[in-house]
Amino acid sequence: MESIAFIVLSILALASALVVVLPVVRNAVVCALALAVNLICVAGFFFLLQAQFIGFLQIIVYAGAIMVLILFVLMLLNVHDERHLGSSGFFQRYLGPLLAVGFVALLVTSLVASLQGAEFPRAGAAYGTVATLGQELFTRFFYPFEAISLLLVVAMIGAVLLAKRRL
Amino acid sequence: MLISPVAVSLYKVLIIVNVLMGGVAGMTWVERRLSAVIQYRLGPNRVGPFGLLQPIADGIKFMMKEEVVPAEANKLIFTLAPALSLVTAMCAFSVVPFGPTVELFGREIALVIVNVDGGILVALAATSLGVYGIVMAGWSSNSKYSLMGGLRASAQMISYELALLLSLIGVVLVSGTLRPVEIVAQQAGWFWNWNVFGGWQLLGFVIFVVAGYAETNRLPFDMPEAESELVAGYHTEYSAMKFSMFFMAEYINMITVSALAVTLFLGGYQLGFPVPFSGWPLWMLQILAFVGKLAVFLFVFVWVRWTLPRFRYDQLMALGWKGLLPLALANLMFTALLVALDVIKR
Amino acid sequence: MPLGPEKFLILSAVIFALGVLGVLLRRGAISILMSIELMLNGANLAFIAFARQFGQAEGQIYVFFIITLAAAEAAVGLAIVIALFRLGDSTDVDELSLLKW
Amino acid sequence: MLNLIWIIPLLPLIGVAVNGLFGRRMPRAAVGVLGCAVVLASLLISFGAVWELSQLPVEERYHEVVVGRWMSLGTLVNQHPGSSTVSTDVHIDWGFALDPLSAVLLLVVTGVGFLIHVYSVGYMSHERDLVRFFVYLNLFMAMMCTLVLANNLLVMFVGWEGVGLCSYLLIGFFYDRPFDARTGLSCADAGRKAFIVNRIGDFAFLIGMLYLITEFGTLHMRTLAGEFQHGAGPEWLLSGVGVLLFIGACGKSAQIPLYVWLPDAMAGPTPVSALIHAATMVTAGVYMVCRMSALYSAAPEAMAIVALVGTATALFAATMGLTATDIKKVLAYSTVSQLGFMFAAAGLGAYIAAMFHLMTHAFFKALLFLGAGSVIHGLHGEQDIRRMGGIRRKMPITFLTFVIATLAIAGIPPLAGFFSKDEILAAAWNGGHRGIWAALLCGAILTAFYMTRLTWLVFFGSFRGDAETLAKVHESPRSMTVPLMVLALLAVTGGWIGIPKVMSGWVGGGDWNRLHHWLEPVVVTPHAAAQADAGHASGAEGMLIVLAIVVAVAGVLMAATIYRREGLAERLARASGPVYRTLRNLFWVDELYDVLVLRPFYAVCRFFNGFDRRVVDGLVNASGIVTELTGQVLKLFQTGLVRNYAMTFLLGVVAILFYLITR
Repeated sequence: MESIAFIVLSILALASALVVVLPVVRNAVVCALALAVNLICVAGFFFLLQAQFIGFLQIIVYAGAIMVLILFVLMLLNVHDERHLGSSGFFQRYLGPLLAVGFVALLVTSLVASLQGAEFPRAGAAYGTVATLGQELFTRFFYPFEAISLLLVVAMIGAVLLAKRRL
Repeated sequence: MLISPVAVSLYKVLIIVNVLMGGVAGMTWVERRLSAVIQYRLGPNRVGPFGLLQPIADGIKFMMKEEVVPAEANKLIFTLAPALSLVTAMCAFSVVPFGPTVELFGREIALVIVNVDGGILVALAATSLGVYGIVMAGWSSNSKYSLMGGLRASAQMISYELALLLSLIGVVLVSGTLRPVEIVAQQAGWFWNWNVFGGWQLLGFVIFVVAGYAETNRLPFDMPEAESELVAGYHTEYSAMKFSMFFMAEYINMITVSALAVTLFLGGYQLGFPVPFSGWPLWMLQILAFVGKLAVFLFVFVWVRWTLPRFRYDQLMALGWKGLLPLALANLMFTALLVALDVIKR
Repeated sequence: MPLGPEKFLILSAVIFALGVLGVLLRRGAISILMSIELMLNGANLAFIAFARQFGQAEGQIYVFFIITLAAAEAAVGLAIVIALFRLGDSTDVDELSLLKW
Repeated sequence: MLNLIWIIPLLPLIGVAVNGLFGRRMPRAAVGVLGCAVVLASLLISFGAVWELSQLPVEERYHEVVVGRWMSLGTLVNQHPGSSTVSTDVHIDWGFALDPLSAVLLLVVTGVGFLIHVYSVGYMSHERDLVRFFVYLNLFMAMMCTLVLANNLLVMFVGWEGVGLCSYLLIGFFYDRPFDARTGLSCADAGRKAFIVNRIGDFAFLIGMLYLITEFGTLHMRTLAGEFQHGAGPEWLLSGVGVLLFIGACGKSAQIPLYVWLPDAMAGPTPVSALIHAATMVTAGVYMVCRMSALYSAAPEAMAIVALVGTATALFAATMGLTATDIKKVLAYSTVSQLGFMFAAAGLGAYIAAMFHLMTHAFFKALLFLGAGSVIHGLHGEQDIRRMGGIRRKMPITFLTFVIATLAIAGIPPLAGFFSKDEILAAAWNGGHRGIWAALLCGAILTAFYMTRLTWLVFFGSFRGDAETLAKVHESPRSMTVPLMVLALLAVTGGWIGIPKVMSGWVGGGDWNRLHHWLEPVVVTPHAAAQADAGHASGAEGMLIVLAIVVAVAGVLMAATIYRREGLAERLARASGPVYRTLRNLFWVDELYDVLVLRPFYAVCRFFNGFDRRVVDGLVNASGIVTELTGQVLKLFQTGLVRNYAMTFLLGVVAILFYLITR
């Protein structure tokens, strides 16, 4: 059951990621929608990994807010076509994929070497629940939490300053 | 096999989907009849007694109509959009408990489809994904009216989702859990145990309802489909069954928001007063209570639609960001204070 | 086929690498932003997988922070893109090469 | 009151703060009143504290107030050869202590200080920068009290440096005026000279302190004294530290070879000369040596050096005083000479005599300076004694008090100077140091001579300036004459607390040497001096006293005889020829320093200037050029294209990953 879900989700995730990335698809809105699919797939992985709360968060915040924002801007600027943009630079086009493949190859070899055949241990009942995470977040990670909320405020003000025509 | 847990879940899904569809059909009739009452006219009364068969006639009409797809539209997305709208609308209902755990066929069956940790989040996730249907529809139609509608819808839904979420957190604070089942269970007994009274969540309730209206794109917040400005907003280019799916999605959203409001603030299926009996008469009564509360909400939805005028777009945004959001924050802080001071016992 | 960390990590590496490729190959500023989100997702997946493997909440907390960070990043990034678009009527990053020498 | 001693240094600081911040917006009178009031408050608290101290039994006369921890310096581990390892927790407190020794100086400082503050109100009344003057003066009082009351050497050093700073500020008070025609110094230069010469001494002081703290782990003076008395610490260290501290004292107290700044310090306003450069600050060196009497008593070599330098200074400065023509410079050389007397006494182990002379000197030298100031004030700024004379009738109070002070410093009984100077001479004789005794006796004759010369030239004979100035000569205002009178009283009676046993025996009294008994428990006298003191024959002492009186009277009469006759002094000067020229030019010491120190220093500076410009700057410029060239090459990589950067980034990541995995 879980493996089937994993296989289906991986195929979906990889396919949507390819749509986002490959310059074959020149339509930015399609890319954004593909990215949304990818985000939801990743949320699915989170559910598989019993991180329900983070999964919901991924959908609500990432897919539901951030991606909608991106879509909104795409539609606002109406730059749904990248056709007029010429091909990318020489280095990026040829060396880039090579390096990316090298990156994956390096990681995969090391991961396979060290983790092959490992299985997930049984998770405790409290693992990944809202209560557990909240407990951690408001005790051990309290200062980072406050810092990140400050960051959000700063980002919000900065975004308004940047994007607004007249203040 | 027929009553294995998976099968039982499937039965529940089937029942709920059908009930929801039926509810939508009923709602269309109710809406038309009620609007007629409000506007001093008769409304549909030819098909069947009191026009009760009108929805079926409408359904047949939608299915028989020609599907028109604009030539420059993005076909895939254009087709996916209404389906997505409908599916997300229904998903949100899955965490709403419409009754207590009952004894049926010798096993315990919880009258809720999914009961997971963080259940409210499921509803929120589904709602937040609902934006995509509208955005996709608006964009893929390749029409300026649709695009404007889609833009407005996404901005509006993101803005009001904040207030919605924050008003929910008040309830979560009071009950200390994200599971709707437990939230409802805590509101048992007399009606002053309901969160709206016992949890001091009257303000949160009002914010939730207002934001809910905005989330469902109903009047007075129906900017995305403002007929006089945008023809029909994001579904201008839609016709036939695709159009009807948007239509159904809207009504299901109404039902879901109402159900959530009932569940979280008004005690869900709880009767509001103790009764001396238990067993099947009780849970039957409780399901009826749930449906009754829902009906009141839906009635108000319709009432409001045919009574209030539409906001201007900037007023709508101002209300969301400058009115509801600060109010929701204030409500949250107030609630947190009450909980911290043990005024509200959990 | 029992699930192990290995598959998730490989998947996360691939998603991350695809994000990197997107940054390198795409020219639209918003597309690059989206590719960055993809990279973040790859990293998030790895975090969650490790958290599951070691049964600790830290990984999930980090992902929580990363998601918040991504929200901030998207907000500021999109604001910059809008400002740039107003300036040059384009989101092509290759045209934004004024700050050299 | 004893617990309030920490307030004594703090009170003048209030004056500093208020006058410094708001003084320019306050009425001038208020500035002066506030400046005096804070010092008066300090004086009253000092009186109270000393009174309480004197009521305690002798062995308990030590009171310490620790305000707070200043610094913690960790743990000092000392490996003593042959014994176990000792670790001490090293820390320094803001601590103040009152004991009989500091009580003497405290009373002198606050008392004379207060009188001089009052005097300043009148003397500086026409000065534009009155506020600045009082701020500096109050700051000086605060620092001086810190120095006196410090319970450890570092806090003392704070006061030590603080008074040095105030001295610098006040010498250069008239920073825009020229000062000395011969050397071409301006007032600001004089201040700088004082400051720099003092730096040399302070540096030695600091090194001495560092030696002490690394050896003993504390700078607390009482603790240190205990250690010294128990024979702790190697002898070379004690001698070395003694010499180093004494070099510090030389700088502060203007002893050979660091005395050159004091005559030039006369560039400051006269009250400053009286307070800082005669009565209090310059005696800080003597005070410090007496404070550290335990150290010096354990280091005979250091003591010998102190005694020799003191004696030499006493004689040498006195000769320079013979020919000076500036009224304040005569007094300045006199001060140097008298300080030499004090150091000679301290070096001989007669710490009590040193402190005694310090105290009486503070009275009569302050009086002399204030009298000189009064004369200068009356003559509208004239300082050259060759253009004075015969003004005794026009300034009767000044004249009278000045004469009293002159007789006191000359050593005529029963004035203050007689007793203290006699005690020093007796100590030299009894210690068996006949050479020192003879030198000091010569110094005493010279002192009597040049002081009489000064008095005669200023107040007797006929006026040698122009008639216009003469017409305007007037007695000083009340605020100036009253301090003069008070100080004159002190100059007369100040010595009576230390009347030697022998003399009281002559008139049938008991032991009237109060000061001796007061200070005895505090100072540590070396064995030799103690024995000499105990075993001295009263017959010899009586002879000495008579001799001292004879010498003083002879000096006075000699000067009076020479300067009564017009032209005799000039003829004598011409007859002595080179001797006179040598004295007149102050042994060419300033010129000697110029050749020995300044010229080589400037040469080295010129060399380093060139080195800095060519080599160092060249290196800096070369690094700049290299950087620029590198940048010219590297800028080619800065394409401004974001994706190029991302590409490079990825390259780096893959490389690092490769390294990490294949390592």
